[in-house]
Amino acid sequence: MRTIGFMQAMNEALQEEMRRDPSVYVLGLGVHYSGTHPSVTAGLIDEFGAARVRSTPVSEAAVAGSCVGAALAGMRPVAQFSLADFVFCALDEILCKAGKWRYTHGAEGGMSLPIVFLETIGGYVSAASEHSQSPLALYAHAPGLKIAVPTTPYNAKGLLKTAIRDNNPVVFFPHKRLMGAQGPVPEEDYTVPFGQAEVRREGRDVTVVATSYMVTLALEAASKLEEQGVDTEVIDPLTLEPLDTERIVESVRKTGRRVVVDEDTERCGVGAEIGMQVVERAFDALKAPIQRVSNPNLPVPYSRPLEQAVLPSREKIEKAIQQTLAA
Amino acid sequence: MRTIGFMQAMNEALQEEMRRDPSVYVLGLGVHYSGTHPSVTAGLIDEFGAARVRSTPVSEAAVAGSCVGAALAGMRPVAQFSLADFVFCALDEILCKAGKWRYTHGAEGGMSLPIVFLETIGGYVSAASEHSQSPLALYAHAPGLKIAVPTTPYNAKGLLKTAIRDNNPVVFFPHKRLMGAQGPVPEEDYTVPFGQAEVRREGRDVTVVATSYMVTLALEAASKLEEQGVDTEVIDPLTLEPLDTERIVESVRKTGRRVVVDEDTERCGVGAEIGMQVVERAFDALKAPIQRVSNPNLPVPYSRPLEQAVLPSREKIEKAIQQTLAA
Amino acid sequence: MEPASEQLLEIYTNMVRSRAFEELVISIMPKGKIPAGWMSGVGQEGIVGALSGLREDDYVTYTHRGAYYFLCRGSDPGRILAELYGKRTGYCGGKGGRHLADTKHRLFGKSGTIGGHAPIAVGLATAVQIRGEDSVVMSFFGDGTSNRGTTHESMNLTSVWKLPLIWVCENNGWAGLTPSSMSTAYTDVADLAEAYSIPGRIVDGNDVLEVHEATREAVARARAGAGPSLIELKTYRIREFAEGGWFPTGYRDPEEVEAWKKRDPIERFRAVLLSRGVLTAGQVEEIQQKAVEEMQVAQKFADESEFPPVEDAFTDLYA
Amino acid sequence: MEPASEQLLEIYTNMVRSRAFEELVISIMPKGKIPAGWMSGVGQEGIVGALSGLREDDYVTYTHRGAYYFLCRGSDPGRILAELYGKRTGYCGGKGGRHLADTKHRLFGKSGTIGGHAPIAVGLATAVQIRGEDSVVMSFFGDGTSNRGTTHESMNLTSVWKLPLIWVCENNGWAGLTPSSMSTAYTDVADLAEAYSIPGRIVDGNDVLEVHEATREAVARARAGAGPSLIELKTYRIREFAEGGWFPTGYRDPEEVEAWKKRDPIERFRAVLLSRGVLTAGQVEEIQQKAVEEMQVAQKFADESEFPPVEDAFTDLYA
Ligand SMILES: Cc1ncc(C[n+]2csc(CCOP(=O)(O)OP(=O)(O)O)c2C)c(N)n1
Ligand SMILES: Cc1ncc(C[n+]2csc(CCOP(=O)(O)OP(=O)(O)O)c2C)c(N)n1
Ligand SMILES: [Mg+2]
Ligand SMILES: [Mg+2]
Repeated sequence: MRTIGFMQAMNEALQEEMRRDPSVYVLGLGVHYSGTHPSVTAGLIDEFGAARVRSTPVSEAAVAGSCVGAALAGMRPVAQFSLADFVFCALDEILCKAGKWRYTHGAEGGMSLPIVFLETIGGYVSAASEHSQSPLALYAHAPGLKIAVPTTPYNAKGLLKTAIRDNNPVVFFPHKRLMGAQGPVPEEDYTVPFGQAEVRREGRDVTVVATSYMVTLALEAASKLEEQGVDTEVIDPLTLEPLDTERIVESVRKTGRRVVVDEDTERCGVGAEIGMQVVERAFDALKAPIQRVSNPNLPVPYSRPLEQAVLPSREKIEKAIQQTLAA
Repeated sequence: MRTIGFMQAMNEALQEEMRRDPSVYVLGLGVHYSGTHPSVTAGLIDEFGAARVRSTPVSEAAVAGSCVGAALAGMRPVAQFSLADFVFCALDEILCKAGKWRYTHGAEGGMSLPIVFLETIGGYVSAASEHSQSPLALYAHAPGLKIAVPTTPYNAKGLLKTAIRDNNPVVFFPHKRLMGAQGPVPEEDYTVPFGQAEVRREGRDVTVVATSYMVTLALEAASKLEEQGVDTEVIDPLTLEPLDTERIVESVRKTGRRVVVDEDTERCGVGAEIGMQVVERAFDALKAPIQRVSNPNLPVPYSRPLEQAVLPSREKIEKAIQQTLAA
Repeated sequence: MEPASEQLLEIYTNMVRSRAFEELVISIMPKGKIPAGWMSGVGQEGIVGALSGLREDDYVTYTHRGAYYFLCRGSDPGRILAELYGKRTGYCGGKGGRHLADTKHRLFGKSGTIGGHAPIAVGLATAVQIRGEDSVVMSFFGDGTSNRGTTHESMNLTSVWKLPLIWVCENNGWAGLTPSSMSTAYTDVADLAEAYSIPGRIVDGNDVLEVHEATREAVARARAGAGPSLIELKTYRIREFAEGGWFPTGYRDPEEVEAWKKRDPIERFRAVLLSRGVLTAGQVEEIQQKAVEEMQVAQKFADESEFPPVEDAFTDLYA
Repeated sequence: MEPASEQLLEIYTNMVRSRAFEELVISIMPKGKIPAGWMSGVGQEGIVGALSGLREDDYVTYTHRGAYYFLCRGSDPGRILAELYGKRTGYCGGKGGRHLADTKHRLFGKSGTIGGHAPIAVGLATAVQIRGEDSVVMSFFGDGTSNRGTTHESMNLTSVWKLPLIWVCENNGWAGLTPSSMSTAYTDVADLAEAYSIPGRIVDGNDVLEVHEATREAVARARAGAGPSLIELKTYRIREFAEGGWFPTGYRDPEEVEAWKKRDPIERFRAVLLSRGVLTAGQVEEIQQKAVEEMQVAQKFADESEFPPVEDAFTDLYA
C-alpha cells in the first residue's frame, strides 16, 4: 500500500467526497489556497471552484452558524477552522445550534444537520495557552455532536469520509503533532466506522485508553514497559461520541486495571467520563483505582520545560501504569 | 433572624460591596432598572449612578471581555448575564481570557482578575433547550475560574460577597427555581467561604452529593427514604472550584456508597469528576459503584412531561439511592 | 407598482389573523396553559408586508416576537398553539415551545440566543447560491439584536459573497428594558448597510404598503443575483416585552405607547383599503370574524391535543 | 502642530529600533531558539507615530504583529526576546511566549484570538471613565480582525458609553492568505466609524508624521472626554504572515510587495528629517548603530537567561 501524509489523507477525503456528492462544500480561512504547501484544503479550489471552496473572513461565529443554515437547506458543509482555540468564538453556534437544533425543532420533516467542523488540537509545539488547547470534553459534554479523533493517516481519511456522510454534526479533531505523520492509505474508497475502538496494542496487565497524540505516547510507554515485563493494552476509541464503551469495558474485565490518558484539562474531562463508565459497568472487575494522566487543570504554558511539566508524557504514562500495577 | 428572598440577598450583597469598595461596579442587560419588580440589580442605579451601574447592549462577548480589561485596570466588575445560555456567545472571553490571562501573562506585576460573572442556570420552567442549560462542567473544565453555586438566600449573599472580594474570576450560578426561595439572612456583614461543603443532612447509609436546585430534590428524596429507614447524607459543595473533596471523601468513607446528582448533561459532567475523585481517593471504601443522576446527554425539551423525563427528579434520586444500597 | 387587490386583501387578512392570534394567546396566558412566556407582536404587523412578497421556496429566519411569519407562510395556528402548550401535535412535537419551527414552510426554528439566526440565514443563502437556485432568504432581526457581533459578521459575509438575502430590521426602539439610545451608537440600523456596502432603506414599519414595496424591490434584487440589502422598519411593540408576567413593567413612558397605538398598522391599512374601495365594511367584519373563528378552532385543537409520551424525550437527537 | 525636533528624533529612533528588533528575530529564527513563530511588523513601523503621542498612564492593546508597541512604551528588548525563547527572565516568565505582555508599561498581554483584545480595550477605558481619570486607551487591530463580531460589539459600546478610546486599524490589506477584497465588504475600515457615529479618518500609515498628527488629535479628543475615534492606517506587511516557515508563501503578487517596499516608512521619514535638517547623516548612522547594539545586548541577555524551573508551571493560576 502507498504511504501518504496525514494532511494529504484528509485532503483526499475532502476531494473524493466533493466529487461524490455535489452538496459537500468547504469553507474557512484561506481555503482558496492552491499552492504546494501542505494543507488540508490545498488545491480543492482548482477542481471545485470558489462556489464550493469558500474562503471566509475571520468570523468564526458566522462561519460556524452558516453551516447550520446550509445544512438545513440540504448542503453538507465542512468548515475548516484551523485551531480549535479559535472556535471558542463560535461555541454558541456549535454547541447550542448545531448540537441541539434537530432535537429542539426537527420533530418532523426529516431535518438533518450533516456538518463537519475541522478543529486542530494539541500542544507540544510551544504555542502557549490560546493556541494549544485540546477541548475534547467541551464538545463531548454537549448533546448532539459526534466527535472524531483521528490518529493515523488511514483512520483520518476513513473517519473524515464517515463524518462527511453522517447526517449529524461531527467535530473532527486532528492533532498538530500528528499532522506530519505518514502512513499506509489504500487508493480505493473506504470508510472507518464511528463508535468502534481500535486496539492499538494487545496486552494482559493493564488497559490504557488514549486519544489523539496520546496514543503515540501511550504506545511508547507500552514499549518501554515491555522491557520490564509489563504487558499493556492500548485502546484508541477513535470517536468519543459514539464511544465504544463495550470494547473498553471488555479490556478492563481482562486486565482489571486502567489508565486513561487525555491531553485536555483533567477536571470534568474525557478521562473522568471514561473512568466513570468503567466504574459503572465493571466495578467488580477493577483491581485498582483508575489512574488519570492529563493536564492538571492548567493553561498550557509556552516554554518547553513548562509545557512538558503540564502535558502528559511517556514518562508520566509509565509512572501511572506502574502505580496502578502496584496498587 | 429576618427572612428575605434569594434575589434580595444577592441584591444586598451587591449593594453592600459597592458601598464598601468603589472599584466594584455592575454591568449587564437592563441593570438600570430601578422599579419594584424583584431583580438582582434593582435600584442599584439610584444609589450608585449610571457610571457604576451600566446598562449594556445585547453584546455578551464585549461585555464579558470588558470585565477582563476593567479588572486589569484595577476594577472589580460584576457582569449580570441573566441566563447562562446567553453566555455561550462569550465563552472565548470567559474561558480563554478571564480564566487564563493571569497564568499566561501575569508572572509579574501582581496582575489579578477580580470579576464576577452572574449566570442563571436551570430547567424545570419549560424554557426549552436554549434557555434551560446548567453548564457547570463547561466552566469547571476550564482552568482559572472559580465556581460558586448558591442554594439558599443565606449562602447566596455570603458567597456573592466572597466572590466579589476574591481576586480571581468567579462564575456565580443562581438557579431559576431557587430565585424565588425565602430564607433567614442576618442583617450584619458576613461571608460564606469558598471550598467548604455544607452537609445539608447527616446520614449513615449513603452519601448524595448535589448542587444547586438538585440539593432541594435530594433533600426531598432523603425525607422520603427516611420513611423506609434509609439514612441519607446530603452534601452541597457550594463551590465546584475550589471543591471540598475532603468532605466528600470523608462522607463516602463513612457510608461506602455514593450518588451524585447533577442537572447538567452527564457526559464529562461534574458527576463524572466528583465520581472519579472519590474513586481515586476512597476506592477501598466504596461498597458499590457510584450512581449518577443527571441529564442523559439530551437538550432540555420544552414540554413538561418531556422535561421531567430528561431532568433529575426526586423519584430518580430515590431510585438511584435504592440501587446503590441494593448493590 | 401597487400590489393587485387580491394581494392587498391577503396582506390585510394576514395582519388581522396575526393580531387575532396574539389576542388569543393573551387571553389564554392567565390560564397557565402556556407554561413559558410569549413575545407578542401586537403593533408590528406591518411585517406582513415584507413576508407577502415571498415565494414558497424562499427561506425566512425570524425573531422571538410575533406569529406573523408563521401565519403568512401557511402554518396552522392550531399546531403553533399546540407547540406553545407543549403538546405532541405541535410543530416541534412539544420540544421547541416558543422557539417554534415549521420545517415544511421553510421556517426552521427560532434561535434561543438573539443574533443566533443571522449566521443561519447566511448559510441558507449560501446553499441557494451554490445550487444556483433563485430562492431568497429573508432574515428578520430586532434593533437590540443589531448589537450582537454575529449580526455584523453575517452582514459582512452576505455582502462579500453577494448572497441572495434581505435583512429586515424590526426597529421598535427597545430591547427589553433598554431603549436604543442606551445601547446603540447608530440612530438608524440602516446605517449599517452603508458600512457593509449594501443598499439600505428606512421605511415606516407601520405602513404595510411601504414595507411591502421596499422589500419587494430588495427581493427582486436578491433573486436577480444582485446581492443583499437591508430594510429597516420603524415600528413599536405595543405590549410588554413578554406575556406571562415575569418581566418588569413601567419603564416606558405611557405617552410613547399611546402615541404608537394611534399608528396601529392594521387600522391604518384598513382605512386605506376602505377609502380606495378595495375593502368594504362588510368584508372588514367578515375577515375579522373568520380570523377569530380560525383561532377558536386552533385553541380547540391545542386544548384537545395530547401531551407527548415520555418516550419522545429520548428520540430525535440524531438523524 | 508639528512635534518638536526631540520628539521627531524619538519617533525615528523607535522606528529604527523596531526594525532592528525584527531583523534580530529574523536572523535568529533559523537557529530554532524561538520555538514558535513570530509575526513580523517590518514595513508597518509608521505605527510608532500613533504610539508616540501617549502618556505613561495610558493603556495600549495591540495586535499579534510587531514589537513597536513594546519598544515605544519602554519595554526591554532583552526581556521580550527572552520571552520568545521561553526563558524565565521573559516578561511572562516564559509562559506567554509571543502572546507578550509588559504589565508595568500597561501592556497587559496579546489575545490569542484576534478580536479578543477589543472588549478588553473597552474594559480598560471603562475603568478610566468610572474613576474619572484622564488616561486614554489606544487599541490596535488589523483589517482582518475588523471582521470579528467582537470588534463591532466593542466599537458600538465605546461610542454609546463615550469611552476614552482610540481605535487604530493597521490595514495592510491582508489577513493571512486572504486579501481584504475576499473578506471585507467595506473598502475602508474607517467606514465603520460612521456607522458607529464616531469620527473616522484614513491616513497613509507609512507616513509616520501623518499617523502621529491624526492620532494626536484623537488622543486629545478622548482625553478631553469627547469620546472615541477610529483611525485607519493604510500600510502593508513586507514579510510573510509569520516567521518560522510554517505558513504558505507565494500567494501575493511580488510586484505588490516591491511597490510597498519602495514606500518604506523609515526611509521616507529619514528623508524628511534629513531634508529638514532635523537629522544629520552622522546621526542616522549613530541611531542605527545604537539600535543594533541594543539588540545585540538583548540577544545576549536572552541567550544567557535560564529556562524556568518545572515548578513555575504550577504557579500563577490564581491570584
Ligand atoms: C444572546 C442573547 N442575549 C440576551 C437574550 C435575552 N433577550 C431576548 S429578546 C431580547 C431583546 C431583543 O431586543 P430586540 O432585538 O430589539 O427585539 P424586540 O424584543 O424588541 O422585538 C433579549 C435581550 C437572548 N435571547 N440572547
Ligand atoms: C479568532 C481567530 N481566528 C483566527 C486566528 C488566526 N490568525 C492569526 S492572525 C490572523 C490574520 C489577521 O489579519 P489582520 O487582522 O489583518 O492582521 P495582520 O496579520 O494582517 O497584521 C489570523 C486569521 C486567530 N488568531 N484568532
Ligand atoms: Mg427591539
Ligand atoms: Mg491585515
